[in-house]
Amino acid sequence: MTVETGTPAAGDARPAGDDPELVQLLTPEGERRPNAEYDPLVADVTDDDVRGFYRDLVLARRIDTEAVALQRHGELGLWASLLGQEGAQVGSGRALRRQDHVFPTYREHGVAWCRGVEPGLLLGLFRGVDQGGWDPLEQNFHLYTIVVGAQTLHATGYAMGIQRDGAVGTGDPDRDTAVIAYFGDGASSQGDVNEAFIWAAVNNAPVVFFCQNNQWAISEPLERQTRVPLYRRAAGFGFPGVRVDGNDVLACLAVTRAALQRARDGEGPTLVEAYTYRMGAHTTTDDPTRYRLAADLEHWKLKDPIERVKAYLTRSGGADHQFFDAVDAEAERLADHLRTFCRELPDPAPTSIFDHVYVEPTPPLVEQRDELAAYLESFAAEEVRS
Amino acid sequence: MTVETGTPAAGDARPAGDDPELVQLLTPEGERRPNAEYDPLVADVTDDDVRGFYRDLVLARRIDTEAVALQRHGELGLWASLLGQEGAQVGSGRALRRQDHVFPTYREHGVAWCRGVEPGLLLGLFRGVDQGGWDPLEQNFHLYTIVVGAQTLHATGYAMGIQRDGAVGTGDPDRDTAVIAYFGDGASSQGDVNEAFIWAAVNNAPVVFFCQNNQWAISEPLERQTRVPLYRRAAGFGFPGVRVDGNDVLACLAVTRAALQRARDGEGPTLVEAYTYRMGAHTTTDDPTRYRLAADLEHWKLKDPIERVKAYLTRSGGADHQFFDAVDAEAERLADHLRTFCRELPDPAPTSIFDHVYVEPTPPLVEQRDELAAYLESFAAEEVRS
Amino acid sequence: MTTMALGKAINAGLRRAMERDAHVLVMGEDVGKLGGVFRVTDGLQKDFGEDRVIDTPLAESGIVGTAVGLALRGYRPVCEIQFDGFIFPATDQIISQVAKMHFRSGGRLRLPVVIRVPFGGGIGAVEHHSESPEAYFVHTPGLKVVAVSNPVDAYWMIQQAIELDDPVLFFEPKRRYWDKAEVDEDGSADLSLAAARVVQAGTDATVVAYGPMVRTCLDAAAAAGDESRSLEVIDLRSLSPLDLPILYESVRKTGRCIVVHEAPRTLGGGAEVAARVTEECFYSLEAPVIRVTGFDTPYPPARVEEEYLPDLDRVLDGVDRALAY
Amino acid sequence: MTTMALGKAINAGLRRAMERDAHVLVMGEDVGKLGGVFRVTDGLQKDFGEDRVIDTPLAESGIVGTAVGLALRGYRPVCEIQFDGFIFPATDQIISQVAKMHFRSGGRLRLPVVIRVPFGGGIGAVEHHSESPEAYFVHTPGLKVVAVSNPVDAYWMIQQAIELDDPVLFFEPKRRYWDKAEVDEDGSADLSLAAARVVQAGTDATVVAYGPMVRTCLDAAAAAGDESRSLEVIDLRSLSPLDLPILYESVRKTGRCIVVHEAPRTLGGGAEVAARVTEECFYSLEAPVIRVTGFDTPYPPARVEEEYLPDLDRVLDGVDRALAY
Ligand SMILES: Cc1ncc(C[n+]2csc(CCOP(=O)(O)OP(=O)(O)O)c2C)c(N)n1
Ligand SMILES: Cc1ncc(C[n+]2csc(CCOP(=O)(O)OP(=O)(O)O)c2C)c(N)n1
Ligand SMILES: [Mg+2]
Ligand SMILES: [Mg+2]
Repeated sequence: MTVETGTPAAGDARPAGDDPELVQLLTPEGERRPNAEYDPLVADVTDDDVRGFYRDLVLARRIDTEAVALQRHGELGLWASLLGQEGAQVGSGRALRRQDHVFPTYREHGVAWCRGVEPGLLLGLFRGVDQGGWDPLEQNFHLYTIVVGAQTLHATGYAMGIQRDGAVGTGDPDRDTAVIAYFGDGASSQGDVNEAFIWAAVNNAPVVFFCQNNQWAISEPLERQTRVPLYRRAAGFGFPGVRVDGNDVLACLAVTRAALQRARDGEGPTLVEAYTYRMGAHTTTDDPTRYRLAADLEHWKLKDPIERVKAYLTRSGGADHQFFDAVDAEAERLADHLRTFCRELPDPAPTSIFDHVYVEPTPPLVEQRDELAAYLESFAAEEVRS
Repeated sequence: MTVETGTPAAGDARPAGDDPELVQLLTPEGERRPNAEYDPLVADVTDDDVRGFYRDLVLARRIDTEAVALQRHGELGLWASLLGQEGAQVGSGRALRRQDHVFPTYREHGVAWCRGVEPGLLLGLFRGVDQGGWDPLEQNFHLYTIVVGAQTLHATGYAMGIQRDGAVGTGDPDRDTAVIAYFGDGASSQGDVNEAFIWAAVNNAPVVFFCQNNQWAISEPLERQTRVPLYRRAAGFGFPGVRVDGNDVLACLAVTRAALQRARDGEGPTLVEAYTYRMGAHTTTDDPTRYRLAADLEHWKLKDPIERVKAYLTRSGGADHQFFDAVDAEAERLADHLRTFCRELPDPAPTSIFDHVYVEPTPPLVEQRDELAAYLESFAAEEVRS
Repeated sequence: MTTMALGKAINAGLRRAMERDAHVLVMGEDVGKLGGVFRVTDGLQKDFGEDRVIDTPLAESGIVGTAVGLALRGYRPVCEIQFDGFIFPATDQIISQVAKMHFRSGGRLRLPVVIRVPFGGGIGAVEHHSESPEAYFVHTPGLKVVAVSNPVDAYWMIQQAIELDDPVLFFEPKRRYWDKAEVDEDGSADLSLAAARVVQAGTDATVVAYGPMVRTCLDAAAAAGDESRSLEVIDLRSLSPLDLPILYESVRKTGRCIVVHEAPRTLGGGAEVAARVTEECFYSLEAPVIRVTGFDTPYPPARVEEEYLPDLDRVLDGVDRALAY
Repeated sequence: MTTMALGKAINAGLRRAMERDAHVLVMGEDVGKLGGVFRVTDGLQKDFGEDRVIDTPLAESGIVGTAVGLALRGYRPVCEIQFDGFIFPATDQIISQVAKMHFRSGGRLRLPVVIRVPFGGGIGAVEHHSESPEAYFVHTPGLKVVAVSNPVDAYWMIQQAIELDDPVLFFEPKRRYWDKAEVDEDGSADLSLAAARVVQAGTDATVVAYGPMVRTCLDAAAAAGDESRSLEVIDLRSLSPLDLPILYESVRKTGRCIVVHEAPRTLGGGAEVAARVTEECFYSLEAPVIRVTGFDTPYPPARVEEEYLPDLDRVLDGVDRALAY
């Protein structure tokens, strides 16, 4: 029994060595590469800003490595590492305005950082003390969504709400608002994601679909989801798609800025495919040696999103040893903070199970809560007796 | 409160007056229009074949009008009319080989006809005596699927089975097999349909997605589903899409033949958008005057799929009065047959409810069946007594 | 007082809610110009515009999923699912997202989303148009589930559902859309959304129903009355949460309980009523709770649906069985 | 005899079925090289190739929907849903297509599709990874639903499920994947797929469970035995259809019934057991059927799941309540 697979209808899903369609502003060697279309979008970026991005990148990675360590020490049940994807997350995260709204997956710790979410709060879900401990309305950063793809529809609906609020296309930079929906290469196969494309296109909704194509959906390589580049999907739905070097924080900033501005201006959705690589395991329970080659990792290490910014800053004289050391030190302090924060995250009270199922507790639930409370009481009583 | 809709990202979803991308071989006036790409695909078509298509078109329409009449007379609970879509259905239906497999919606009466399904059996579902009275394995014509879009995944899975059977790309015209999935413009918005595109693309499955874009999903015009032509959707998934004049039986034949052959050759899926118009109501319970203009209908009447074949045959001398009269007479006989067949369709026995829930009846179901039987018995007994 | 059919009463209730709060939206397939296949949203788009009455693309997951986003932005979307059988593509959004958002956000987020579902059989429809999927949602914590049975409730309950900050599955008995009653639009709701109602007092047995079966059970009670059997008929109205005290009180009085629904028997709503009533009224029950329901088969072709669906006679048969114990 | 963990036993059973019939396929997310996140399909792709062990795109509706097509072409697909909480995107295909195909075709089409679902909690997972969605499918006519509790059953039941021409939802207790037992691979199944089993005989009360709760109940029975209470423990194995006679027989003997599951109480499997047992054993019951279950809340964060889930003590508490009646 053999399967006729024939020739795929179109080209490969991955960019070729020097793909002109891949937007890149900083080479892996830290060289600034001119780009007529996107240079204007980062013309305002000063060395100070780049230092800021560098700091973001390093701190995002440090949050991540610390969380992995906390998982290894049994403080977290699980962690989904962003290792390798810092450039995509910081670049897009720093493109956002205060009023923009973010719908993340479970891996957007770097975006959360850019939004100003207390990093310790990201741990709650993975420690098992809550299902998202931050207030999504405070930093306009929604809860993590684990059901792959579901959040893209929420983002699109939210964007439709923005339209109805008249907060699009007014020209007022503090009023016009965009939404960004994060998702992965694997998620691109879900019906929900494609329905989100349709809704966004038909309604011309102010939403940016930001796909971090890290080339893996757990153990499945990109080819199990698509035979052609993901950014091209957008054209078939009637809006632009663009592929950016996801390990290039500057290019991600530029491309996302452009997409968000289109959205805020009332020009509708954009799909951004940030081409990157998941350097770590899918999550801390995953064992990638079962399905991929170490050589791949080596190849991608050379494209590290942090190293290239460091090289750029060094090369341009935008930063010196002292700066890099200071960032490293800050990273260590952040790690300390995370450790403490994590260990101090309070365990939920048993009867908290019954809180917030509904806005007002229903009588049957109150009954069940009382049942549990009495039951737990009975042990306490027994313990006192014995 | 106003909604900023801005400019749609790309062109209109409908073809312009003389769209070069719309494949047309027969003009509404019945003139043969040359087409370098598709002429070879119908080079073998004789006048006899065209007369055959004419007959198919007329008989398909006659089945439909008779079914509408039967519904009006209370013999059917509902009917979904194919009026206006005969060209798309006969053109694609006649492109199929014996071994090809069809996954229809609820409106593919013309395709059923081409496959040789007893037309009377199509009425059972709408009369409420069954949920599809034909044997899908006999004519390779699956049951009607009412849940919009669901069948596209079935078709794709079936096509993957064909691949595993090695019945693709062998070069043996009796062995190589394709699947065709029918669906509508509205269905293109369903997650399932887009997932089917993904599965088909990734597996290079031998399936043709045949979208009859009749411009309406019940009351919703095409613009509520897409801002760009539907056939372009395919490219984003990595396979070709083509738009054909759905009222041109010859063009539909050519385009579908090409697509099916690609599939059988192991070249993978194709999306065919047959651009047509739903001339009737969505179903017999629908009232289209609530949402569309009579003028539209008038416009589309000029593009009637039957008239243009008649004009062609007349013009070319391929058929005369006698032929047309004979077909009309045959149509009347078919209508008679349908009427009789319909009225003779047996009502299901009450306890047939319990048949075929499982391959073997389960004990709890047998109990329920006995319960119903005994209960019905009790009435019979009472009636006898009284 | 206005004489209103049930479908029209929902329309009037929607209109009231939309007038009261500009954040109330109506969305779904064909809800605009067509006014929905049952005309429940008739005229709303004309009066409130295309931004508030939204003809959506044809995909139920998309309808509910974007409603989630709209609700997060402060809107109060009322989604229409065209027919019961087409709610299933939206299951994931309903069960994993809508039902859990308030809980998983620690109460920070609220999702005032109403999902209207015309449900049930008896209208001679083709497959997938006569389903009774309510039990799936009753089993799902975080959702409220109601079913209306008459125009007056329909008018008030749709408004109450929209006002609620919890998500509500709102089941409408499609075969009763044309049932008429007097509705006092200037009055106010006489019951909370979660309350059951004794629609007919009686002493010999308690008949529990909701949605389309309430009328059937009232008819049965009338017929039983002719044979001097006094049936108490309870309209559950809310399936989640259940208004249990009213059930317990009735069954403690009558000692017998018959629960009626169109949905398949196994794990249909009647199973929960039976389990709870037995738990709480064990010593009062003279007979086990009798379930008169659809059978455990797919919904059958229309020509045999009368045999599938509980009707007056089958309800009375259930009553007989309960009384014969 | 081979000592096998439950997960490994399913792997071995799959392997046997694939060896026996070249039309048996395995499909799902990460079932290939990775062998599934629980390694249940470990090594199968290596031995049977990529055509028979298919890493699918990431979409559950697609997995089940294409499995339908493959089954129509004569294949016998075994789909893996990676976690319980991710079955919901496939609901429409399962409920409206898989469950109904045989029925609506008048018996002409058969759909031998198995859908494997690792289910239940107790493993400290994040949200959507500890759900118990079985009741949704038990309420759906046309599906068979089974839940395995131990390696021996796992080995045989997966093979029986694959051999069956009906679609089967196959629930695997993920927290018991590492439970070990001796499996005689050369033997044969001692029970049909639809049969329940008395896993421990007893006289004072009947404890009914399935999947992960069977071991919990056996532990409870052992603890109760120490206090000289004799519990009869029944492993349902099949949730649809239920093997009712074995339940009735037991309850008629013991007069008391406790039903245990992780799923929320309202309309969880226990509701049906309670309703049926009460219908059929009304005069034998000394107490109402007691349900020891998950609460009617979304599955809570891991740090509080022990309080949510029934455990030995809560089962014994249920037994106490039944005996105290
Ligand atoms: C609906 C659904 N199915 C399956 C899963 C299990 N799962 C979690 S992450 C994942 C892979 C996601 O891949 P991708 O979208 O590329 O995102 P990445 O993890 O690479 O960031 C899978 C299959 C899930 N969370 N949700
Ligand atoms: C999943 C689902 N949702 C809703 C419906 C109700 N419905 C039946 S046909 C239809 C419109 C379909 O439009 P289209 O796909 O364009 O096909 P057409 O009827 O025009 O042939 C709708 C909304 C359905 N059958 N299935
Ligand atoms: Mg990925
Ligand atoms: Mg259409």
